[in-house]
Amino acid sequence: MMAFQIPYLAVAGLIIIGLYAVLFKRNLIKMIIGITLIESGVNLFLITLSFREGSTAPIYTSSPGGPMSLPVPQALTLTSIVIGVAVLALMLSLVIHIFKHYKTLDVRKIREEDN
Amino acid sequence: MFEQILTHAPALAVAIPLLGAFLTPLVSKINGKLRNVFVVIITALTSFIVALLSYNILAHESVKFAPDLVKNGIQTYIFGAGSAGDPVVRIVFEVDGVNAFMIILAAILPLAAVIYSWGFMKDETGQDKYYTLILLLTAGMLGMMMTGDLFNFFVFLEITSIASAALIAYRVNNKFSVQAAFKYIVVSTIGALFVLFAIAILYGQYDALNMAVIAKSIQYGLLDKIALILLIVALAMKAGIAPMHMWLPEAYGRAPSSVTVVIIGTTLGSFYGILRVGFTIFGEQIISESNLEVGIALGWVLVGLAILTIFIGVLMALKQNDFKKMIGFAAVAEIGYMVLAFGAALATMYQDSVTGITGISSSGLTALKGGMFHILNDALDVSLLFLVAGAVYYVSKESSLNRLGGLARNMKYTTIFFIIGLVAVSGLPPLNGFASKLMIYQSTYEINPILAIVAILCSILLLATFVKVFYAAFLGPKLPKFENVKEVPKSMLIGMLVLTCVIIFIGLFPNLVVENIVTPAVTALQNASAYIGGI
Amino acid sequence: MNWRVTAGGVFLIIVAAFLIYAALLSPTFGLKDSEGDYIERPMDQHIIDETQTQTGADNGVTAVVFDYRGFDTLGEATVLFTAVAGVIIIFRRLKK
Amino acid sequence: MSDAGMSKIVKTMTGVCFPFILIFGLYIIVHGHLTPGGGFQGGAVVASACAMILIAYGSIWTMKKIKEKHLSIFESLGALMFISLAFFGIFLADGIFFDNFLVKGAFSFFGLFANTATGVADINTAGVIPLMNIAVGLKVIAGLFAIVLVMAYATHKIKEVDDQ
Repeated sequence: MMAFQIPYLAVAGLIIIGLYAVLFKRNLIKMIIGITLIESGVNLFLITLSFREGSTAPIYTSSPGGPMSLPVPQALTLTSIVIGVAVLALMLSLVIHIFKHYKTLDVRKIREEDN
Repeated sequence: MFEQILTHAPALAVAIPLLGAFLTPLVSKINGKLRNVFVVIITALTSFIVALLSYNILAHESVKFAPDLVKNGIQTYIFGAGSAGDPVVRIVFEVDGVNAFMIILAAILPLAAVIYSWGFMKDETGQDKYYTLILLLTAGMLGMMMTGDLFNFFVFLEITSIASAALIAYRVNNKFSVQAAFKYIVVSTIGALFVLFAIAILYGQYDALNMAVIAKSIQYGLLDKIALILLIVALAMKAGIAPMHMWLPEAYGRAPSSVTVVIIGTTLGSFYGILRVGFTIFGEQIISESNLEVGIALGWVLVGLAILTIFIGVLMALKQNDFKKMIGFAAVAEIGYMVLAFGAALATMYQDSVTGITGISSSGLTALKGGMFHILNDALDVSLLFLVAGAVYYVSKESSLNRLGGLARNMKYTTIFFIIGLVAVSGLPPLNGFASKLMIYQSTYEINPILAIVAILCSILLLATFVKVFYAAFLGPKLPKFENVKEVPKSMLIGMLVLTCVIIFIGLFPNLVVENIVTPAVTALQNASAYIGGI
Repeated sequence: MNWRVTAGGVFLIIVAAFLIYAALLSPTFGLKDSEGDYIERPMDQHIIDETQTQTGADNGVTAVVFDYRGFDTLGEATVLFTAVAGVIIIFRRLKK
Repeated sequence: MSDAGMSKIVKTMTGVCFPFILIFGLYIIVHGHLTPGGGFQGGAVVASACAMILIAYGSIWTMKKIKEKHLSIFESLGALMFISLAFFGIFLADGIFFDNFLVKGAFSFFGLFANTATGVADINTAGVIPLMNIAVGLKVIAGLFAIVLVMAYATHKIKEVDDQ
């Protein structure tokens, strides 16, 4: 039972690593990498839910037959990936502007300069 | 005519601002003025449809335009189903009393913001994208407040957070606004990802994304409880409840005022999400016999958080020197009052000794009504104050209170609007803030007098803060650098006037509003089984 | 150890415990129960069975994306549109 | 990456590869309802081809050829096409927003060519789905390329300020 839950544990691991990066890393780019890691974890979770043992992709063109994996989580993952790209683009542009103003990406130095 | 519009109203309310947003870049190629007119028309049309939809749901059976559409107080709209329908597979908009109440907000705030922007944004660059983003924000807010599908809720949540982050950073040459926008997007993205994770957990359990279907089949197992906690914590993060409120004053304070008004709406959209999750999806489980103690404990936790939120908001507002950040902290305190009301209502749950049925006591019911009413009032009052702060910034290009003074002589109307906002937000009679806060004080006093005393004290402190601001910015000696300031352009005055009219109307006829809008919303909020039966 | 690190660490540990717990409780990977039968998934099975007759698409995922959950895709396209508008507004020229 | 672009070898190879990537991306968009893929995926492929050109030739050169304003109009057009396809569903009898109206038999060209076997299907099936794929594809190409272009151009400007 436990051994089959490894993909879910990978999900938990990815999210924890990402959260660690967001909370403890001082570089803004590394924080953004952390957020994308959390997002990959959630996407992996969705796609894991869609898998049926021994199944093929839910596409009828030249399908070999047999059980098909679930289509809805795959569609949700697709949506969530595009949303992730959009958020990433906006965050990176904001970081470019922060760099323009402060000439650094270190959170501590930014905080020092504000005070 | 009305009936045809009403049939598609839930879809149109989201689709028309979206269509407007997609058209705005093309229209602004032609002419800047034409674009402004176009955006105002689109927003007004959206508000009209929303008002019609809301009226049709909340009004009494005999005066409805299309009574057939509303079954049991709920109008459903199944996307792409034709006449066959299969609501379980497709995306469903399910508009009940709570939604009809919330979308009234979403109809008023963007309209005021767009009219206000006409004058406020006159000299800025990038206006076409600005109006596009405002319309997208409106669409996202309306979608969030009407959808009956969990994943759809997540999508609209992301639309609002991306659009707000871009608009908070509108003044890119100010380093603080870029920083505030970055903070906002980090917090809201993490929140939204945890919302998605919780949705995935629920999907994995019940193979459904529809809120009503999940609510019907939910078993309240351990995994469901984890999903519940993740959802509520993540949405509370986005709604600005302490201790996760730090982004809110920054974001509210640094965004252009007209944007802040719409962002207030999206914040309350997240708050609506908490209500929907707590009262509908998990509603029958939380308000049930077996979980009575858990529910009461949850209520007290919420009360504690609310008191913390009010304290932090009021105390930080007292020591703020920046006009808009101060109003931002006041907004945090106001959110605390709403949480206080809902927490108090949960804390009064009891089990009837005769019938064995559990429910919320009568004072809890008053608290629910007060909290619901306060959502509307808070949004209007705080928005009006932000618009006044924006007007002050517009004429003086100053936001620090130390460098302002004597504006009342040259800006008569703005001063009047500020006084109205001040009286309303600090809960003085006769305006709307008093009506809802009185209900909250009354109900919390019956539960525990200390709570009511704390709430009243904080309200008085809030009043003191705003009176201080009034003296600093509007009264006092006329400063030489503000010798030549003029009243703000007419469109900005009209924007403020829209909100003021609604505030005065609610202040004069609170019973009318409570009976016709708030009570149906509270009834719908408690009635999870009707929502489930809507599918 | 300042308070930020401590609070962050506590928060991280709580979330980690939550997630690992959730991972162990999740539906079995591969969706088979202990007897080797598939766990029932009525909504998805309905889509797999009906996608060709209802939408005419051979690709089940595209059928979900554009037909069954088409409104989500409108939202998704809007998110991208929002991001483009946001990036352009952030990098706009500040002077007329 | 210097602003004048990369070496001549890279530029030539980019020119050779670009049409193939373009065709592959368009194939993914158009066959979205039959094979794995769709508007978003194919759009991302084409946009990455455009990003390749941006890297090879530098942002100044690319900005001279195409401005983000034009890309933003293309994106608006794609989004408009998508939402109008959704709106058409309302106007037909008994319709509803996002109705797949072409499948219902009113227009036989894009109708439901019942091919319930697991073989190979025709491209003109699935009603509005292929049209929506094309609309979304257009939108994603323009959108992603606009994002990359604007960010590349802006960072180049920052570098210029630093050098002074």
